Amino acid sequence: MAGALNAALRDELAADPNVVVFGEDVGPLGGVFRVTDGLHAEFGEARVWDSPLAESGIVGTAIGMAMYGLRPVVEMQFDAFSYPAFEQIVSHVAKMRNRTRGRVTLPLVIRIPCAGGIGGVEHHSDSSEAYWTHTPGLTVVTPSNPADAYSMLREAIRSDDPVIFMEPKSRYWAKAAVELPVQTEPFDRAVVVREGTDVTLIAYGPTVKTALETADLASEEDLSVEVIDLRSLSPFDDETVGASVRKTHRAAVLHEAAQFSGYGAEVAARVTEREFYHLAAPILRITGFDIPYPSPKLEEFYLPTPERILNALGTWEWEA
Amino acid sequence: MAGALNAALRDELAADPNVVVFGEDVGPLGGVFRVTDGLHAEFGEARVWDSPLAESGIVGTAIGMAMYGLRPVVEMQFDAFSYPAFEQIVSHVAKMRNRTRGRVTLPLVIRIPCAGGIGGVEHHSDSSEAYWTHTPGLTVVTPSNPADAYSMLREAIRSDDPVIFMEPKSRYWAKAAVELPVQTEPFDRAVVVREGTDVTLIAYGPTVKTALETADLASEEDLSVEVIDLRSLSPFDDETVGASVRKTHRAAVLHEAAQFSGYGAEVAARVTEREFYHLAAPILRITGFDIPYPSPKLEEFYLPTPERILNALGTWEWEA
Amino acid sequence: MRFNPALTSVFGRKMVPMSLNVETRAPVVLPDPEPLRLIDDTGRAVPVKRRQGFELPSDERLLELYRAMVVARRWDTQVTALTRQGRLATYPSALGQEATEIGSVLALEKTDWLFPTYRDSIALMTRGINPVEILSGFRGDWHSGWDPHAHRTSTQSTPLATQALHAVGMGMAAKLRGDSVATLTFVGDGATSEGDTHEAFNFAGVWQTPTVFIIQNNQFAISVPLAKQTRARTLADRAIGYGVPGYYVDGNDAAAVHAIVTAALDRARSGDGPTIIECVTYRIEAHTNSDDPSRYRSSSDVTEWKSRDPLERLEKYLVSQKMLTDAVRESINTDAEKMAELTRDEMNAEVSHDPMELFENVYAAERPGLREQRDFLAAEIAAEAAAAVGSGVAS
Amino acid sequence: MRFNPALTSVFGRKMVPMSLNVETRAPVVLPDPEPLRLIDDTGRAVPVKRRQGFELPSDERLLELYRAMVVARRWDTQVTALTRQGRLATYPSALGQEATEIGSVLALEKTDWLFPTYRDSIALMTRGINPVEILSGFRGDWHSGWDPHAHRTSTQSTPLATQALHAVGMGMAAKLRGDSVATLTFVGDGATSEGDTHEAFNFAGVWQTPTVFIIQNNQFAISVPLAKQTRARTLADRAIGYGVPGYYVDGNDAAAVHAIVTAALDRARSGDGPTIIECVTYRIEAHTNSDDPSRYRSSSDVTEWKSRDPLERLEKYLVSQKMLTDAVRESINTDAEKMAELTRDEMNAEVSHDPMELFENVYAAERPGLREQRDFLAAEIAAEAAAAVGSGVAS
Ligand SMILES: Cc1ncc(C[n+]2csc(CCOP(=O)(O)OP(=O)(O)O)c2C)c(N)n1
Ligand SMILES: Cc1ncc(C[n+]2csc(CCOP(=O)(O)OP(=O)(O)O)c2C)c(N)n1
Ligand SMILES: [Mg+2]
Ligand SMILES: [Mg+2]
Repeated sequence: MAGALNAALRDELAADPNVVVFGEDVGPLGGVFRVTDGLHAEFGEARVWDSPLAESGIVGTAIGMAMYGLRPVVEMQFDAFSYPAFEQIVSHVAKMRNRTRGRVTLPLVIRIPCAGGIGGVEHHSDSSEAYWTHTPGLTVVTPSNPADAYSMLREAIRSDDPVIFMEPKSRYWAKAAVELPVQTEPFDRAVVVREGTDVTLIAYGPTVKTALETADLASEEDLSVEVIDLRSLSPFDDETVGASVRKTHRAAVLHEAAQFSGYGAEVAARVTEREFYHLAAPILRITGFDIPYPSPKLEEFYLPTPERILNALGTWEWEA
Repeated sequence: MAGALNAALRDELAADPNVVVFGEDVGPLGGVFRVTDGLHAEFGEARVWDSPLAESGIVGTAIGMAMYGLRPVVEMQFDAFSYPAFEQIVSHVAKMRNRTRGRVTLPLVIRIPCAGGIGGVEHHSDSSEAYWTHTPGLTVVTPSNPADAYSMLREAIRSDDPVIFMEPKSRYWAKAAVELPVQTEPFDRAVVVREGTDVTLIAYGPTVKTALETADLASEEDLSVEVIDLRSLSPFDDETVGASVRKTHRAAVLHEAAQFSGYGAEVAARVTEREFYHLAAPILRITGFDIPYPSPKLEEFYLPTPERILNALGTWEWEA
Repeated sequence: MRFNPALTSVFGRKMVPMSLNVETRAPVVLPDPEPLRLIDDTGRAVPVKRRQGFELPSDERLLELYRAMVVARRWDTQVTALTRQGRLATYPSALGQEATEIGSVLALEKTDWLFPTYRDSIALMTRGINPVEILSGFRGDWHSGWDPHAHRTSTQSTPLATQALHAVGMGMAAKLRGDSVATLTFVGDGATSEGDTHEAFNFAGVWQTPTVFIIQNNQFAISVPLAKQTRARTLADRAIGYGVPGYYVDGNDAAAVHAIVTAALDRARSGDGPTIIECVTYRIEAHTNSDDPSRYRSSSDVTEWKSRDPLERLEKYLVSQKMLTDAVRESINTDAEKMAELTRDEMNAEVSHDPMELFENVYAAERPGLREQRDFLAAEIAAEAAAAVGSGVAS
Repeated sequence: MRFNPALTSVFGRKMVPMSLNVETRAPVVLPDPEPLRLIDDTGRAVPVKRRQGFELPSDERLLELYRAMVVARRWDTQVTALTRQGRLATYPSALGQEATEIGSVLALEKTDWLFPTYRDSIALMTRGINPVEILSGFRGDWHSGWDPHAHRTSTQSTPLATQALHAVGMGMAAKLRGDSVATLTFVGDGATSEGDTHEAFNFAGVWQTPTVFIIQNNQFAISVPLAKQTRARTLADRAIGYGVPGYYVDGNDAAAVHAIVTAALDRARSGDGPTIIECVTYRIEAHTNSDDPSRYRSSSDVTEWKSRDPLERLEKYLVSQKMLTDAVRESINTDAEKMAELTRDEMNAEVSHDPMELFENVYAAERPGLREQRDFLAAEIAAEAAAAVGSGVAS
């Protein structure tokens, strides 16, 4: 997936001279995950460069550039290191268009390697999506596979809305036989990545893989699981998710982030609001625990596994 | 309510020499809402003082003080101005105890005047609670009346856990005939502030008053509304809320913050998970819209009103 | 887009990670601890040898500055009065700070960009933005009232110091495109304590952006005096830490402010990088109308600063130069009164607000979820209107 | 709690918001652009007149420093080897930075507090923290392994620059209590660009906290060289902007680092406020084991810096002073090998992890919601264990 993201950046840099890429270590090093590998050499210091080490500075200057007509793509090195930029993102990136009655457009992309599962030490495995999805004015998307990574990143760069682009770290090394360039569904559409009839698993980013594995496991037990990859967290595709739930009557939402006040709460609340009379059971949330993300030796106990998900589905009352 | 908060600070400063109060304008001015009025004169510069203007600095230094055994109470001037401190709060305040296996205790209180309804210009009416409630390690509480304001603030200062103490700005001028000192319920308990049988309104902070007004209005239409004041947002009192919902079978949650991924989603999701088979209808969320908080002339259209709430309750299917 | 061909190395500097030799980094010039003044507080031109190499602006230019300052003060006073009358939700006055505000803003070219704060309304007015567009935010109509692109002026930033980074970013964009555009931003003395101010100074220094920072040191951050914000000799001294030229200026001397900002903007546009300028002035009014300065400063301080009034100083000088004839005075006063009247009229006029606009411009893209909420509000308003008609409340 | 009686005005300074007179603020002393060295890179003592008033530590002290540096390097090398063998998840080495790390940490009193970063493991080891307690975070057992109160040493901060504010806050607390306690924090060259570094310098300056900041300038922030972090002549120059003494020091000269940090800590404990010290050194190893420095620097740079090795320099000096006898060398090597062996043994030992601890210490107070989650995990683990037994997978 890192390669697909790299290709998307390269192709947008080539297609649009307004695109610039900067941040910490994105230049000669090519980023700590090599997503910007080779771009500095290919496009030069005026298009791809290393900034001083300061996230508020990175986002704040990107705002000024975007106001001037550039399309900056900046990188926060890990979720937790986007927090120094929180004020610039929430008070300006999200609000500038509305504040100015549409006169100022901020076409910028904030790339954030997100979530865990890679044995990272403290602060390297946070899942910050709920902070962003709760902030009106932001578009928040996350790919789960290389084809989407490529297509969605290009779409994000071309979007006139600022986009928080969350890249699941555990999927960086995912390979897929995909011919680039590729164009997948527009990113505000969720996609049914596996059809099923008994249960809908609503997943995104790193948990899509887990959901698919769960579906495999479930099929051995004759449980037919439908898996949805949300792709966009904000906006939320009510249509696709609603249709699935009306078919299966049961749903669970998966994420790595802590459960309390997490993104899964929104999914459960809104789907319940809309499909209450279609639901045979409450929507389950199978997520991280309400604790700080654990250190590497313990993360296996924290992350939702197919077994845990299957067990959770078993707690529902099922008619015989 | 500002007076009750002031009294709580005064009484804690007097009771415990480890308590210190600092932040922007909390000294001679007494804070922009006068919550620290007179404390600088009474306790002197070594207990109550004006810091440089930098929120990350305020929270970051409070952490160091708390590690040394002080009990700092700091003020963020408005919700939106806590954002520069986001990293210190999320990556340190919330995590220090867990990181150190309980060896470091951070008894500090971060006071945040919150929410709107006071005709404030941009950035002065945000509701930031969902950012904090999603962060494991933080305790998040909010009083809705002077007695709770007094009692809960003293409890927060005495807590060994760091507390985000959210003060609804629109209630600062609320008066109540209450004799201080007063001790109300411990702050992890929600309180049924009005009993009813048909619907449970789950409110907190500024919306408790709205909920009570709604109950009045509803009673004219023969609808019996129970109102719960959550008081603590994290932890959440499942017991009190669950008992009410099992009685009324219908609930709605109210807040000023934007709805998407807001705190109301957690309330709706968890109560539904636990009480699904007791619910006659989906839990409704009557909240702010998914837009930046509006400017003064338009906030009346944004904030949930008793009429809007009653109308929303009317959208449920009711058996005749 | 054109890219500046000289920018094969945007950052200008050789990378010298190896060296302990300080010569390879920027040289140090400490700001002069004597504040730059070109006209002293008695209204006399300062001797050339004390002008730190800056030239007194021409008499014509000074008269222009004076005119703008008089108009600005009249306007500011008018707006404060309107606020007392309840026409505005809040208004942060810049009374007493006219030399810094006007001296700076009149140094800008049309093509330059300004990144102001809530304090800088008179600068915006002087830049030609319509008063009602400036004040619609403080009246509470909408967060910001003008088209930033039309006036090359960003919104009045409330989150302190954040705008300084926007100015640096836009400066960088202009530099990357090879445009001869400078950016100027105001930062309060209190706001210099924020991390964003540091990051802005530092990014500007490293990237050598065409950015002029005006630290508007009006001695207070709401109630907190400068001594509690910094232990430095001057705020301008901070420039040393960024390898950027720093200046310490009498912010009540419009001539000095204008000369130095003009020079800094020229440097910026010529590719010579950023400048940090501290202008020392004083906030005569309360922080905003809801502030009570008697809690934290004595009125004698204010009286003393009133005696250093920036308008009087320039007036005395212009009188001594015989530039201020009665006719000129009259025309200036007429301008000032006209602007005040226009503002009164506009601010007293009824404005209608369309609640449906709440849902516009949150995103460029359409969002079904938001459309639902808009429809909900529209239905609510329609139902209320119908009910009101039904119950005979409205005609 | 005792409050320092001298603190009726904590902040020491008269408030002078009125004055344009710079004399009333702190005086300016620019850091000497010639890095402070007491022993030059050939191992000779620097002439007194170039010592900027600092005295060479005693030969006994220097030997102590040397011993600690040798142990530290052996240890650091051992840990890097263990990391390559997969025993640690990651390890940021301080190889080549021993003079700054050890010179600083050995200047601390037991009662002082240290606020380190991920880079400063050898400093912690030297401060007496058990190796396995230091490394348990990097091994991935738990975020932090020691009791900060027992060692008066905070956790190794990963979010850059954040710990500097903790150091200032604790210094303030000690000052408020009237305790003679100083705080010392390490900040990387890259981390100086963060807003928090600025806020920490500024709060320390205004509050005059007993805090010593060591800017450990190892020339790189991962791949980014210093020239892209600052345009200033030195990072120490930043001190000017805070009215705080700043020093520019050869960070490969343990004698110089130790002398200046000792003096700064003394000043701090005597109530004379903070000091900012830039130590110029070089990161010889990769940023961490997962880094690839060949992408951004040439190996000849590394070779050149190896020739400025801090251990060799001190060794030469001590040899010239006849302090390093064969017996001493042997005892030092024995110490070093012992520490390496202890670390190998401890890091190779199996550790057990209790997943139930995940739910401990998130809060001091009990939380029913968290208890439910703990019970859930306990049940899951029990069920798995039972299933494994049932299916015969486990014995
Ligand atoms: C990040 C942030 N924190 C706090 C505030 C609240 N606030 C508004 S103005 C002000 C004082 C600013 O002082 P200064 O920078 O000197 O500017 P002045 O008002 O004197 O022009 C404060 C604390 C804010 N707007 N933004
Ligand atoms: C706030 C924050 N942003 C980014 C990072 C990721 N990161 C870890 S180390 C590092 C480089 C730090 O360089 P420097 O401060 O010079 O310290 P050194 O590693 O050289 O000791 C970066 C960018 C982080 N840890 N924290
Ligand atoms: Mg000010
Ligand atoms: Mg470094």
